[in-house]
Amino acid sequence: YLFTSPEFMSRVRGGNNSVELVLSSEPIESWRKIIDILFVLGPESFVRMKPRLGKDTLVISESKFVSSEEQKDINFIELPLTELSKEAGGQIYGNTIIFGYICRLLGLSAESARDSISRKFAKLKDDVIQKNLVAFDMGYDSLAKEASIKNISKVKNKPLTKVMDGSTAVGIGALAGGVNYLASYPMSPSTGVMMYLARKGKEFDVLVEQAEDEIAALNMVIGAWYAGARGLATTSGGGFALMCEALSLSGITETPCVIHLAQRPGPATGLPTRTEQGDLNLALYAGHGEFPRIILSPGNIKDAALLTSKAFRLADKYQVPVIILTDQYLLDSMSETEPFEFDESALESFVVETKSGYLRYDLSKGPISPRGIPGFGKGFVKADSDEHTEEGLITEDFDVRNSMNEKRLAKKALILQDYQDAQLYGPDDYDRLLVGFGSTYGVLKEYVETTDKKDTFLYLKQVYPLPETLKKYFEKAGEVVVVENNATGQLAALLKGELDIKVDHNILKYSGEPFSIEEIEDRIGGLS
Amino acid sequence: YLFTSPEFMSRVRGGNNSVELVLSSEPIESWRKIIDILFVLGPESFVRMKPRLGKDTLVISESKFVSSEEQKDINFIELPLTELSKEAGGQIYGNTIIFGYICRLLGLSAESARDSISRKFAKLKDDVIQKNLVAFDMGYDSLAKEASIKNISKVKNKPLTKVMDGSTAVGIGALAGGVNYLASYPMSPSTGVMMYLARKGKEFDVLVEQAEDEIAALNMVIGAWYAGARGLATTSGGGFALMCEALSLSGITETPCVIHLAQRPGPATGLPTRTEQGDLNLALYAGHGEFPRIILSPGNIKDAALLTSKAFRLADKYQVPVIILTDQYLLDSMSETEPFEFDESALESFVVETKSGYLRYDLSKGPISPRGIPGFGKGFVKADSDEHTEEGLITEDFDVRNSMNEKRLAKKALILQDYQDAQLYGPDDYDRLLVGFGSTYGVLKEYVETTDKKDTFLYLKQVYPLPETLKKYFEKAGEVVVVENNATGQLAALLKGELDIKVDHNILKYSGEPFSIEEIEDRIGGLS
Amino acid sequence: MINFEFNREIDIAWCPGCGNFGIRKALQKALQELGIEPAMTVLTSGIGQAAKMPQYVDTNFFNGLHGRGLPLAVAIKSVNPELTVIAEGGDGDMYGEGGNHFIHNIRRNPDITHLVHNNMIYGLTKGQGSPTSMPGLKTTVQIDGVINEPFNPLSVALSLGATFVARGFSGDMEQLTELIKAAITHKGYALLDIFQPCVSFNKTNTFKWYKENTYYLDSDHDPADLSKAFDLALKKDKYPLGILYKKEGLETFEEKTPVYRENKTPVIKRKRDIQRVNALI
Amino acid sequence: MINFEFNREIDIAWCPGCGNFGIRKALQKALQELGIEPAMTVLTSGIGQAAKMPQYVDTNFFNGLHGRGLPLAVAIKSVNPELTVIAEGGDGDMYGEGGNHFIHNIRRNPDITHLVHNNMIYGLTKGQGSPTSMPGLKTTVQIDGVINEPFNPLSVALSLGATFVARGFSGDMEQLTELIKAAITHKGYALLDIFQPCVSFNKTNTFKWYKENTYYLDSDHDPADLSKAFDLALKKDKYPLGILYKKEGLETFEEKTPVYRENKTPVIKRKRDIQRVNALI
Ligand SMILES: Cc1ncc(C[n+]2csc(CCOP(=O)(O)OP(=O)(O)O)c2C)c(N)n1
Ligand SMILES: Cc1ncc(C[n+]2csc(CCOP(=O)(O)OP(=O)(O)O)c2C)c(N)n1
Ligand code: SF4
Ligand code: SF4
Ligand SMILES: [Mg+2]
Ligand SMILES: [Mg+2]
Repeated sequence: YLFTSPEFMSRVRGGNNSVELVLSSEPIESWRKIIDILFVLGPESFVRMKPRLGKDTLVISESKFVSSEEQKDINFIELPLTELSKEAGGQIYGNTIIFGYICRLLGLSAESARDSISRKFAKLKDDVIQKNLVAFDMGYDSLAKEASIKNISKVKNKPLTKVMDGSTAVGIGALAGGVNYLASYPMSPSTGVMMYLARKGKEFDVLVEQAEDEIAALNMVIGAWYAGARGLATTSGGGFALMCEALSLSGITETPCVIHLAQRPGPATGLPTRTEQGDLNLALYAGHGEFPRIILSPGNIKDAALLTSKAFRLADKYQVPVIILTDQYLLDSMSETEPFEFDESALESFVVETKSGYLRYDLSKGPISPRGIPGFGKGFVKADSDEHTEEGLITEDFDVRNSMNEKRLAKKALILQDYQDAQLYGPDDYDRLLVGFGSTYGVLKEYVETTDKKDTFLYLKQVYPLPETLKKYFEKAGEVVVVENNATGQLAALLKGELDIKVDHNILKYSGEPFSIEEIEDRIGGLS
Repeated sequence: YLFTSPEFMSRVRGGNNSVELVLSSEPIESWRKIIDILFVLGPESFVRMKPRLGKDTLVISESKFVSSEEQKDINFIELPLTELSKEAGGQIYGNTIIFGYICRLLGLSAESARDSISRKFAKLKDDVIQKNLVAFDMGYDSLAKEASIKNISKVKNKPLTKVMDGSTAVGIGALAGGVNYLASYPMSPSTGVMMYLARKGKEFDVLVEQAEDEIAALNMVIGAWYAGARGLATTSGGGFALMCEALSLSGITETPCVIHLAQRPGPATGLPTRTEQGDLNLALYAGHGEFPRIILSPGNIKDAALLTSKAFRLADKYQVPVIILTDQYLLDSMSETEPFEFDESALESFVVETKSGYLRYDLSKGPISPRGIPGFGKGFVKADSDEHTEEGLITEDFDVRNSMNEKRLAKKALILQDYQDAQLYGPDDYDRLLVGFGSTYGVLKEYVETTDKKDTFLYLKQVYPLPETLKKYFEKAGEVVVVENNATGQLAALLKGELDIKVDHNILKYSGEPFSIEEIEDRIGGLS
Repeated sequence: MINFEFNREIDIAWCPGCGNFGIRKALQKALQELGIEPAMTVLTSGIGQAAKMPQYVDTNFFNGLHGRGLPLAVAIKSVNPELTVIAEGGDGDMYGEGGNHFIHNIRRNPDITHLVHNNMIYGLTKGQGSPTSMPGLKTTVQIDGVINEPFNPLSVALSLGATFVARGFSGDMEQLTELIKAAITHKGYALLDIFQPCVSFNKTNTFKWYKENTYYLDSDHDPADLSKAFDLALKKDKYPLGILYKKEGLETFEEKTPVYRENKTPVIKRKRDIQRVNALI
Repeated sequence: MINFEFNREIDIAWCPGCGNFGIRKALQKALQELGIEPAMTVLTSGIGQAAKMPQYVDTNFFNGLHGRGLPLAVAIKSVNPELTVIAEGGDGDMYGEGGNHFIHNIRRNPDITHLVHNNMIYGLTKGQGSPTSMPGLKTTVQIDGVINEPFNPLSVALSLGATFVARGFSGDMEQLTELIKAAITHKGYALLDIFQPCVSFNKTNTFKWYKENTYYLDSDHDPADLSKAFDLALKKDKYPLGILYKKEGLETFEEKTPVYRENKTPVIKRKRDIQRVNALI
């Protein structure tokens, strides 16, 4: 099983970047700090990665990147990559050399690896393939000359899903939710979803348009929904901040919309290529005035796909904005995951054919007035950002205002009937309840599965609205620990505000890095 | 003492508009529902105002606006205004006729009233003055023919401040806070402040510029502060929603800014000319990422002036965004108020002269790094929306990130030392504590001063951040009642979240109207 | 009764004498004369006096946020090209707050009609300077008069390759009706800037002023000549009324965009095959 | 060492071979040659590769939000006209996200310099189409190629009355330095759009492409001729380098705005008299 998580600087070339690759006999979705085998490929990288060395870490590099002084205290193996690359035809072959090296290390068959190289580069010129194969051999063979690595056990598992990153999962989920329109403005780390749907656009009938700015993007998405499409806007905190007014437009006009909010550390530009869960409050309270919304917070690849598909159904059904809250760490991490499948449920349309005299904001049908679209039926669909009558015309009648406001706000109760259930991992008779949302899922799940304490993890996939029924999980707990990737404890505040939960400990991190499993172990261990 | 509150529709001419005028022997700042004397000046007005009639209400109008059927159940006096106006020279003289009528009603001297007319129209042509005086007399004399009104008592008070509306008060406060730059985009009900400062601009050295949009407005204000000015942006919910990203810019760059957020009912366009307190959450959580802010919430004319002046000082001192949260009701209401005076304290500048090698984000000085401005000293002032080093250059160093984030967030504790104290009205040994912020001040104060229950009112002038010391007021209370002009109880949620206050009752109103004193009496009365 | 007219009385919030009434009549007449189906028509707008227009025309509409009428229109048209889509609003709405959408949608060339009521003032907010206000105009905010150069929608549209650029006047129903018809029938983005007196707040650019400071382009004018059109657009002594520039044949956004290259069915009418999605996992 | 250069090593985040290096050198040289005081200079920018420029020039700067470099610059200049203010950024930053500020600040005519690195691509976000990308350019988002008409900054600036409109090329240090100097010394808003190859993401508009598709305006060109400048700005076969248009004498924003009409002291240096405020109560 494979899990990878890249870490890179906000620049196009150079800088100190790293990719973490976790291979395991169990499916795995958490980031670890301590590295088993580290390839150091450039100057200064070693200094930056030093905090992540354990006593057994094997460092593979060149003397020019790791000084002989530094080599003393570590398990160091020299791999003359610069030289080998030159031999192989240039720097770009370095990656293939490392690939060969790793294959040998893991005892994988050279043959099947060489096959996959040929397939991967099939579209390129023959000599490119040839050169890559040579490079592969160089890497593969260079290890033979070294002491072989003993403590790597090999297990055969039947493969799971394709290896994919979080962005792809969100993109696939959107397709399963019937997305046929996307308007967005590029912004890390949200752009992967836009790129994915752009690639799939023609095949799956998705109109993908790069907007002139984020304000346009969300207004376009709302316009598309109004006309019967299922639109998606993907953005990050700064772009979302610009969409606040349009979110409120979705609220009062009861035009659905789906927004993918890919978090990164703020404020403002902050750390564009790092991770954080600092925009929960923004998602909760963005937009002026009062109106209901739904916030989903997938923590793994599978949920990124499934919840995104459901987002479209929920938006359509309740005529509210739905926000899919992810972060850089989830989106850029790649892994295989247990198999899953979509059914057609998310594609169900709630649009009605209108009759002449149609009232868009009909109050006689409860909080959800059946939603028509222009050109489908004889009625006219009048959507209004002012307070409006049932027909959709401006009004200043105080009674109508009250009725409309109450109708909109009453949707919250209905939405709760469709709550995307939280999941519990760990023993049922727990002493301590760990709570997380979104991408802390991986480490927290691994932690409860490996600890010998009676610690259980409650994974919130839908952070808003929250049903009263969740309280039962907290009542059973001796102690409540909320873990989140931000500095002010936004989830803890939400739990207190919405469910009156007393949070005993709030484990926070806001450096721009995700929690590592070691850190979680340490910090939870340190509590008692 | 005079208090007036206009109520108008979102259109330029026509519609049903009304002005309420309260005259009292005590200073007064609350809106009442039941009208003593109602002038009905147009068709349909009577129907709209009907809910506001009490058994003693005197209705003065023409038969064409109030049918003889309707006249039966009320105290009706015919005033043939249409006819009289025609006589006087046209419809525009109607107002002066009514003025004359009211003067007679209140037993004011015709002489001094005629004097003030001459003064008011002094700049106009002589015959305009003449016609107005004639019109005045017509109104004054038309009452002589009717039964005189007995139950109006007359008292003489020494005058207080000039009669001014909330917008003027905010504008004057800004001047006392040293405002010398304003960039804003017009939006009701915030535009009054912009107009006021535009009028005073030349005299008081304020550069007033209408921005192309609200995004520009706040970025311009931030730029102005960076360069050493004291800038203000005035806006309403929709415009503020567009400023969310720039708010976050102020947060990370630690560039002060002051925003006047004039609330009106949302979502989206909502009810542009009505009132609400529905944007507290937005003010609290706007902007991506995490950073401190200050939110002031004046409830009367005097505080609108005083707190606005302090906003500039606080922004400069703590290098954070400061939001002055008002609403349409406060801004458009006019009254006299007890005399007050500004001292120079709000003008104190916290800008330092820089030395060569200046570090804008110097960590060695605690959370507040001395702020330089370009051109004042030998240093360079480097402001950066990315996470940055002490100098102000982009960094991705995790330790620096942590230090900078902690430095910014630590300002919250310092800000609390400057807390704008809440005020308590009513008995000290209260059973019930009523809590409000902003413009509910008037009714709640009047309520506790007139009720015979042991009810006391806690007036929050600064809603964020909130100090722990406030808890003492709540601990003494048998019951806590939060009164706010919105539908979801945003202040109640804030009190619970920040101070762990259990709110027993939350009295809400979201029709677009302010609370009337009668309604407050009823609804508080209905609780026990 | 004509189409797009209400079969009941409605309360119109404009001031008596406002130029908007004439524009409303011309719009309804143009739509009626073109035989357009109200159920297949969508008006979008932002906020302002002009932007209230959709409220007073009986058809589908989306009266959105101040400045954001165009993004709505472009999206609606692109997910269902079978609809006739008109974006309408004021000078502040469309050129001020919405300026970025204006310049970038010209580049897209969607097949929509853009009607801008240009009264050179912010009407609904009671008279502040707008992007098109003329230097010197005194307002409640521009106390000493407007100081910035007026925004020139026509020259900007031309400079970005718009293929239909015209100006009308609310005071000439007949010409305005024809211009609206021409704008609607034009394939691609069509800008019609409409001079409109605001009797309440703009005491400079009155009906009389517009009468005296405009003239009609005559048959001598070649609407295919871009350089000439640009010169005309920049004229400040007298403002030309009519079609300054028109070019046929440029592909529209809906024609160019990949989903419609080989398949003209509106995307909202296509079905998603869930099994093909499952194959991606 | 020259002014505006660091007296220590700095880490520049641009790719080797990027056109931004040339622009940086030209900017530093221009500032040095004009003898401008670093302490009295402010660079503002948004976000992007180009927008990182202020980080690499040793002076005052405000590196703000994506698209918002201009509002910062205009405000800074207007509260302290004694400063030299330059707003710098990329084509996406300044013409895309910041488009509305671009068009409306031209109208204001503040006395600032506007430098736009035009690489016809979004560099920092790894290669999506920008407003100036050419039709057909394939990117990670425009899979089948860009379909929208490119944004034309020069023609738009001209159509809104800009009085200094020029284009440079990062590959010609000498001309670029002169153009930057001319832009800085121009009184009023000066736009300098700078062609700049992005070696990582724009494989079409390469150094070679720019070389082959540009030419220098020679002394025959009359920069006072607006119509001619407009025609030049619209040229698509070969792009002219140099000053397309220049007009002297238009009042700047800082000159026109009421607070400076009678008193030239920067507003930040004036004192408020609290007693006069108290008199308002
Ligand atoms: C985001 C936002 N900013 C400001 C406003 C306030 N506002 C409403 S209409 C308007 C301007 C109206 O001017 P224009 O678009 O020219 O229309 P007119 O009323 O003149 O027809 C403004 C500033 C708003 N509703 N929303
Ligand atoms: C509000 C917001 N939207 C999007 C982004 C992401 N973003 C950063 S730079 C950039 C575009 C860069 O392109 P350009 O301005 O042309 O500069 P270049 O990198 O090409 O020099 C984008 C979209 C952002 N930082 N903020
Ligand atoms: S304010 Fe002006 S534009 Fe608005 S309705 Fe009145 S006259 Fe017309
Ligand atoms: S991505 Fe392009 S523009 Fe950015 S530094 Fe690299 S070459 Fe230059
Ligand atoms: Mg207007
Ligand atoms: Mg670029």
